[in-house]
Amino acid sequence: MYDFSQLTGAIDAALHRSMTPGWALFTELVIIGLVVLILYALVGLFLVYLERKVCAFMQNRVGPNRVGPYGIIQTIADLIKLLMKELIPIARADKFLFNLAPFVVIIVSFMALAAIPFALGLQAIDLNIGVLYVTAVSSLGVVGILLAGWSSNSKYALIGAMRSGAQIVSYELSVGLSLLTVIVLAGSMQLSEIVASQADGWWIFKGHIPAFFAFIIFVVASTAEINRGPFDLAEAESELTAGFHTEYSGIKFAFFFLAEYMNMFIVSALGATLFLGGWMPFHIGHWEAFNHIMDFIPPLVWFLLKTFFLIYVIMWFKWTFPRLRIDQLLTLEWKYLMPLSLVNIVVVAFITLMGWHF
Amino acid sequence: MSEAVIRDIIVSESDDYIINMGPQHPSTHGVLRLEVSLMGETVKSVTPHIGYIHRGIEKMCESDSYQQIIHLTDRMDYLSAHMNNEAVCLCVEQALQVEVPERVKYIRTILDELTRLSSHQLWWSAFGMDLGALTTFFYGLRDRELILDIFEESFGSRLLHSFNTPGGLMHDVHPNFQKSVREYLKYFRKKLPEYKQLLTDNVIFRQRTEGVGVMNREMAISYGVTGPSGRGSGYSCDVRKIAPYSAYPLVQFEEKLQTAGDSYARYLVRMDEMWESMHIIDQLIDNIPAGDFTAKMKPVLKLPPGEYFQRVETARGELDVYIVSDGNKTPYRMKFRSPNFSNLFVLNELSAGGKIADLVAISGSLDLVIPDIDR
Amino acid sequence: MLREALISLLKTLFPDGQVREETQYPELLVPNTRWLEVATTLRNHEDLHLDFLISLTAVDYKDKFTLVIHMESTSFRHLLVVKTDLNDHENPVVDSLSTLWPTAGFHEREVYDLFGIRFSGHTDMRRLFMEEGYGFPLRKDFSDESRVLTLS
Amino acid sequence: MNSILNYFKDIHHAVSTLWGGMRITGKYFVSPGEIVTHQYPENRDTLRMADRYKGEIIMPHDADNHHHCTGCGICEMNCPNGSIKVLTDRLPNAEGKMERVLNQHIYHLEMCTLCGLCVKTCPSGALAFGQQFEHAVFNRSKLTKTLNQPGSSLKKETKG
Repeated sequence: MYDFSQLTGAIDAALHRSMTPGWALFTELVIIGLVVLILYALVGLFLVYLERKVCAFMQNRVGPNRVGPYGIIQTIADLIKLLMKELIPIARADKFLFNLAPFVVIIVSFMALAAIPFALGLQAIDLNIGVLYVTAVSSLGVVGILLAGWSSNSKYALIGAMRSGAQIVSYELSVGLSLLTVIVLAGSMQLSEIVASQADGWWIFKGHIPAFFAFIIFVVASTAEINRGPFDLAEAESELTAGFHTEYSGIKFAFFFLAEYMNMFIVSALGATLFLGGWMPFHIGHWEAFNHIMDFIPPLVWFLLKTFFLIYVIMWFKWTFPRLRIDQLLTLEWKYLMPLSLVNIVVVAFITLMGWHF
Repeated sequence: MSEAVIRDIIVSESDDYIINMGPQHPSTHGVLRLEVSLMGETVKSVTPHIGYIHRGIEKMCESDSYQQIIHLTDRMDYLSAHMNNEAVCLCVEQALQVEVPERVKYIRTILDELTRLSSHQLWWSAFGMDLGALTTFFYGLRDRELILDIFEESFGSRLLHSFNTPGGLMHDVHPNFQKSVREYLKYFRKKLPEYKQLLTDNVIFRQRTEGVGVMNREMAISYGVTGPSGRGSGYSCDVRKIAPYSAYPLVQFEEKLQTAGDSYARYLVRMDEMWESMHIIDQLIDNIPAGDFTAKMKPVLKLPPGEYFQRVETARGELDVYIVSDGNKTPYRMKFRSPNFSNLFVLNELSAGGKIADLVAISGSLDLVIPDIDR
Repeated sequence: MLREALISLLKTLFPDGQVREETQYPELLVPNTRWLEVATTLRNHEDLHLDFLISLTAVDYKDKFTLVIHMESTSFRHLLVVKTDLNDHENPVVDSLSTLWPTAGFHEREVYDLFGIRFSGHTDMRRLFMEEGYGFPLRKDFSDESRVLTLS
Repeated sequence: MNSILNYFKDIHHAVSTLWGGMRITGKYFVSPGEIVTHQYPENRDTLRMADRYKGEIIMPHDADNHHHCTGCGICEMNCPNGSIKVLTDRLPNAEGKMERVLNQHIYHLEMCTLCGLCVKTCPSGALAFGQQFEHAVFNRSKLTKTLNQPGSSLKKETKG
């Protein structure tokens, strides 16, 4: 299994030889920034295209197929269109906050992307409190949404922002608790450690019942946290026209739009890393031949396969279910997901103590 | 116009938190402005403002001959265009005591039920879309498109086909009309259970509609709410049963009633009515009698002086045509009692106290078509 | 309830009103002063029980207005037409029935908007479509400046 | 105890109904055969509208530029929207008798609601429905058409 840290180590050594350590560190930071930026744009644009294609096939349509072969360049065309669109200044809006909100949302999803382990050693930053860092950063997103809702001086936006504020804050709990289950099983919060601990089997299998429940709660709660699927109350088009980003136009709207898709990618990447073994290939017990074949698929592809499977499930939710009302949404969280995840934590703690997990 | 007048139109003098849903709004299905005064998420009161699509049909009817009125009544409730025309034609035929050939009665009833089916399909797709299930819109319209193809094959246009004319039909149906209708029924009988699986049983949908906008039978009668919306609260108001016309006396069908009176009950009534419509078409499509498609009519129709009243069941309720004639070739006064006009004004009573999301669910379950309100 | 029984009951209940039988549905013509009182008895009388107000409209006979109501009873399924003449053509006023049937309130607002007939005792006597000061379009003597429509 | 039982029962019921809905969209996701999209501008040459399709009103002319319109104006009277204007003039015919001949049959497509009364009431069946439906133009004057082609004349009925 190729270890990317050899590559990064070689680059680091080359840089240190050619320039002073301060400059070397600076160029490394610039390289990482560029790589993550390119990754951000690529994955974001591809996800928008994927969503439109998946939704089209589910609705007996063909989806974008005019711009470029099979419509691949459609999203780039959309981005250029949004870039050229005029940024309509809103009368009596709080100018500074109005322009700050999209950047807050984008930067937050940017920071969360840094901690995701794509392959062995291919990780922008490997904090030993990886999971805590990601949940903490992603909960900042709600600040950007509230800012957008309040500062665009429109009633629809304000109601949309209030709704999504209540929704994201309350679903943080279930997401946190379901991630906690795997941390208790794996024993550490460092993402590369967690992936390493799944070498002999993914946590969803090794942790059997509690891990499976935690996985289900995680998928439901994270769909709610990124304002998608049956929980997209913030921009419920049939009620509030477009919720908190009603008044945004041009590139500012593109930021919100892209950030929503990147949040979806981050959430499914997190789910894949913790529950489905990140870039670990799929091994079944002692079937050496089967495991050997599985190793042929490079770990990066394994990681992307699992993430895009989760993304497909989240899209599947959105295009099938009607929307929940705000009070039903909160009752679902406080009366169903919260008790279940609390019980789940107790069960998994008991199982790890007794050592009954595999 | 003075400042006060403008002020009164746009915002009534109250310091509530008022948002305008409409006239250009995704969930009002037409140009209707709902002035919603809110307290946080809960709706305090809803004041509908109508008139954005008022064309003065009743005034225009006073200067059109009876054949020319047909192209106006098409444009009232465009989803049950055929029933509107049939109401005027039946009223004129009743005034002139003209006996319409059997073939015309059969074809008119089949077209009534096909239009009701296509209207319920569009209602189902728009209702699902209002509540957030965007895929239902495409499934509903995919099946509705095939009905519109049948219409286009026989009458040349899909929705407003002005096919009825006093005395019978404009021209005969297409030779393979019966074959395509039979094929369509076989196709749609396989698709309707999917609607039930996708939306009717869906737990989120039931939570969104059960117990929302409850209307008891007395409120339905006193507000004059007819059609599937009225039948959702147990008020049996089906004109096809009370005063049968065309070929309805020859057909066996039940009037679907629910008693709960909430949005889910109104939803179930319309879903059952889709099955009933197909059942009615089944009984008629195989034995359409031969014969000519119109009775012998003079080119210029002069109704004998007097008043004539005709009741018809459209997809949304009871449409009544009231003609006052003074003997010359244009009616002296023509009044249409449109079902949506009465169905709309119960909205405030139902949605006060609910959430904004409930307001959208209730107005979706009432299935309002705005040109029918303003005429 | 059979047609003859209905007509005889109407004659007994309203001696000062004229009942016509030759029309499609029985018609009752009442003086406009007793309009609300007649409507109340029609609605609450246990044999009549006309609780479904189908439609309320007006007809402009150039020298007078005639207010026409179609009512049906949901229990006995009989239909009755009630009419009254308003001879004052300039600003006719009549009692409002919105207290008996809520739907009557909106029909009356539409009749006010199109004919200019005011209804006393109506809670929200505003026009439905146009703003105040505009003419009353459905009157026979209405002429619109844009001359879109020339009455023959 | 049974409150906990039906707590889990309605979770189970909820999940099964949700899964029922997802099965439908999943089924359509994997069945491209059901796709109903028509690629309109590309399939223009193969697209054939129903032969009774009411696209616009036309006056059919036969091979040697004859039409059937006698200029009587019944269609103009019957049209509810006033979208037909028949201009006629009196010209001596073969036997020298003055006769009404059609000069121009003006048809305003922008006012026509395709109700079909003109086609139905025309005594000589001169009007018919065309299947052309692409009527978009850049200025309104193009929508006012003259139905009878230049140099066309009434088709003489060969008596006997």
